[in-house]
Amino acid sequence: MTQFPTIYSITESEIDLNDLLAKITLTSTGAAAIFTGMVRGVTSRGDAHETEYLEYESYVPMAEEKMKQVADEIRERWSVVEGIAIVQRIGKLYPKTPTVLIACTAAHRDTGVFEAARYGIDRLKEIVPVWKKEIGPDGQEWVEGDYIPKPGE
Amino acid sequence: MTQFPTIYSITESEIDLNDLLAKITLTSTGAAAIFTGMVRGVTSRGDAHETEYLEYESYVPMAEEKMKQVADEIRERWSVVEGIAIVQRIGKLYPKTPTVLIACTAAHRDTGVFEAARYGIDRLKEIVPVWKKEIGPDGQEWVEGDYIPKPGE
Amino acid sequence: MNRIRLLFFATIRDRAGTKSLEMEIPADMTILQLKEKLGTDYPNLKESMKSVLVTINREYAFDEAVVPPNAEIALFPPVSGG
Amino acid sequence: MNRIRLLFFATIRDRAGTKSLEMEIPADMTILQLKEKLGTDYPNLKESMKSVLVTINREYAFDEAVVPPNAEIALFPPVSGG
Repeated sequence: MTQFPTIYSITESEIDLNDLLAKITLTSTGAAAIFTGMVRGVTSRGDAHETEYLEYESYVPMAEEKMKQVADEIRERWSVVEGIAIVQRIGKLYPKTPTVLIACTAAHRDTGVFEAARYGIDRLKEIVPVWKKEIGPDGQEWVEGDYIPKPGE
Repeated sequence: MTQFPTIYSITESEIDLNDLLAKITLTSTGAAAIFTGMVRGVTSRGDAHETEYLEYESYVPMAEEKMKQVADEIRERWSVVEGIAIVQRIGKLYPKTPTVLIACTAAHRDTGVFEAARYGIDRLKEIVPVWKKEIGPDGQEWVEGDYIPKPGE
Repeated sequence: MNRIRLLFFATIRDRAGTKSLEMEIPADMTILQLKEKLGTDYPNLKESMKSVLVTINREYAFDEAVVPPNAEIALFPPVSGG
Repeated sequence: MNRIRLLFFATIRDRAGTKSLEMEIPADMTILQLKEKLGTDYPNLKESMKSVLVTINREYAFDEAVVPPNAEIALFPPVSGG
């Protein structure tokens, strides 16, 4: 049986979508769903504001373990998923820069690959220890998360 | 008001995800959902078989008009979508090669961007005039579509 | 008579043995009549005309549509891109 | 007594004024007791201890858990990555 590739990392380098996609594409793969998040320079929802840049930090070894856990959870729920890539970029990141990527591949597009990627980004934002500070024209502020992990998470 | 970018093309060149994503990322963009399809070398579902390569052809000017129509349909249904890229690669394409990309960007991930990308690939496979011939160890065969467009599509 | 241009793709092109044709047709000819004529003139295409998709000037067209002058008519099987 | 290593992140680090600390604690100390001790020893942290997340050796831990010897304990606010 083919070993399905799982990539998970915290990085200070640019997120290369072409490279990551190639790494999780097997000869049996026909579809990939990829989510990326970027730094918004302008936010309109909620407290509308401008952002000069975000400063990301992480508890790196735990973050990578939790990314692995997110990948394991995806595989438990969508056994058709072949490759998984989960990458969070940290450091000083400016508007329009991709900061995070979740990609899942499968043989076909209609067996859960979109849902798997969606689940991945939702879980990353719940349990992977990464924080961002927002620097804007009015000063700097930590972005507040709101998820409290449950025992075993 | 910002003009939202819409990219649609039939191409014989490699699909560059990094480049396409950058082109549909605005300063208000915080999320992108991207779908890519690849050539499978091995197919297990249905009539299991191996593929040496696929030969894609297109009725190019109509295909680009229909891709534009898919983008318009996405914007009608998900007004939060900011940028849209729809690219179909044609020619002789080998296993593991990305052949098609649909990407949609928005300010946030929870307002339909995944559904918009999913809709885009489903519609492309219904109305955009592209065909593929499969070349395998047992000869060559056109892949049969099954969607019959309705008046006005 | 109207002059039209015909384009064939995929299986239809293989059976027609050509990518395109110029043709003179009566001014009031419908798509259904055009398909019947093609099935008669090109026996290889007869079977394909039952399930073929047709476009007039790059929009999907149906049996009752009348072919306009100088139309670009394409005939092809259901699409299979992606 | 147990020797442990404490790591602080984001707002908690800002308030603690340091990224990490080494500390000796009683062998049967729970997370709740550790948070109380930190709130007393570092008054800047007192308010944060109500909503802080705690991990023991890189797994989320809760008030009743006993801190094991040589533990790596991290304290941080709810995560906000992505």
